[in-house]
Amino acid sequence: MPAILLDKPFNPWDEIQAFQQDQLQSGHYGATTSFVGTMRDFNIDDSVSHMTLEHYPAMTQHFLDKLCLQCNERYALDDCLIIHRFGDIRPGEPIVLTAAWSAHRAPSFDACRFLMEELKSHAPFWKKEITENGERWVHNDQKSDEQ
Amino acid sequence: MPAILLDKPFNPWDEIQAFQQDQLQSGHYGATTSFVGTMRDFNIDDSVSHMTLEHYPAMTQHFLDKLCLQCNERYALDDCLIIHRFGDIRPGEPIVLTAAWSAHRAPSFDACRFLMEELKSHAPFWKKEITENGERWVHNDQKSDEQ
Amino acid sequence: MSITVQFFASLREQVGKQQTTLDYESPTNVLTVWSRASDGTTMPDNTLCAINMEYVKPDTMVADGDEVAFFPPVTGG
Amino acid sequence: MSITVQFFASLREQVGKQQTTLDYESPTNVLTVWSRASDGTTMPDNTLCAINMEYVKPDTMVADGDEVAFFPPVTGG
Repeated sequence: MPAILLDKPFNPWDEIQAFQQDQLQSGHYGATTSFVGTMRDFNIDDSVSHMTLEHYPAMTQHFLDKLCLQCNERYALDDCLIIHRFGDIRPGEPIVLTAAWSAHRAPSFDACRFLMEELKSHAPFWKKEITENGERWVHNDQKSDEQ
Repeated sequence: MPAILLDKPFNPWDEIQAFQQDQLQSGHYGATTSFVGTMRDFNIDDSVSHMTLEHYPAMTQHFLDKLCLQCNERYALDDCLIIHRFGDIRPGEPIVLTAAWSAHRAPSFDACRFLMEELKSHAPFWKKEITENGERWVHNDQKSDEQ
Repeated sequence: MSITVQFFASLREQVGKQQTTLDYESPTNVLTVWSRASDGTTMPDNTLCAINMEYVKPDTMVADGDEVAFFPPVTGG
Repeated sequence: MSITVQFFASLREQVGKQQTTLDYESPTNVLTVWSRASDGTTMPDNTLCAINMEYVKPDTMVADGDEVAFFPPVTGG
């Protein structure tokens, strides 16, 4: 049930498989839903060369740990996983992975989406995009650069 | 936008990555939702040793192809993917993968679930479980052996 | 006209055949095809019917060369 | 009592500092901490406040040793 903060690129598909092998019992879960948020190379009007994801390290970790716990309490899961980048991120790189394992499909779908919606609305991260026209903080009322 | 029927085990995470590299443009999509249905080793009361998934080959392929098209029309997607096993399947093996790529997260979540719900309710597949107490066809009103 | 009929899964086992071909001289519908192909077995309430890979209702008329299929509720995924 | 104050992202840039420590002799709340720590800057309407890693409202009282944080709406994920 871990939430992992990373300052380097990661392969979400390798992480899912490693987590399944280490933490889950084969034949026990029947449903795995995963979401990967990837940095896009365009947003609003400007082309984005890269971005910096600032966070509040202790609070971010605390928030995501608590979110995993809440998610496991709320849905009938075998387990769930969050991985989130911070620092410098380039287009095409994964920013976030949420995944949820359960016996039946509804809880895994619902839990995976719950993790993302809570994370998007409350986890203390802030994106600054570096574009051809300079730097800018991403605002909530804009379409985010990736989802 | 392919729907692939397979009579052998597959690794859904490798398939997602291969599809992304071959068919999608890095930096263009921001959201990837995937669902993997895996065979469980228990259902109802009996322990299930394996199962046979019967299908109606031409109709199944036709149905899944049409479903991918419908999904792309209905949601703002970069693309979507369905892979489904048939024949003999053992506990722990993936049965089905649905995945959807989009710029923003809502269409990819919605499309991935739409694919699974349509597939579960209409795609011509029939599961027969082999248990300690003999063979049995799985019925709709039972909890499926995996989701 | 010639109609190919297929049965799947538990219906195949109940009816005791996988495939048969029927000849008709006058128009007929899916339900009538069922009766003859299944040797008079009553069609279970939840039976699904398809003509040429598309779901249809039992009162749909069939045409020469059609492939008619009968199967129980699906359980894939 | 001693209060640590942190600012993040665009608020850090607006206020011009990342962290400061304040001393109080009488009870005070988060909004008052903001005013003193930000040198009188008006708090933007959408500012989020946290004490010791938990979200709080601006009228929440602070206690000795608290870490108070101010930041704009989050944009992770």
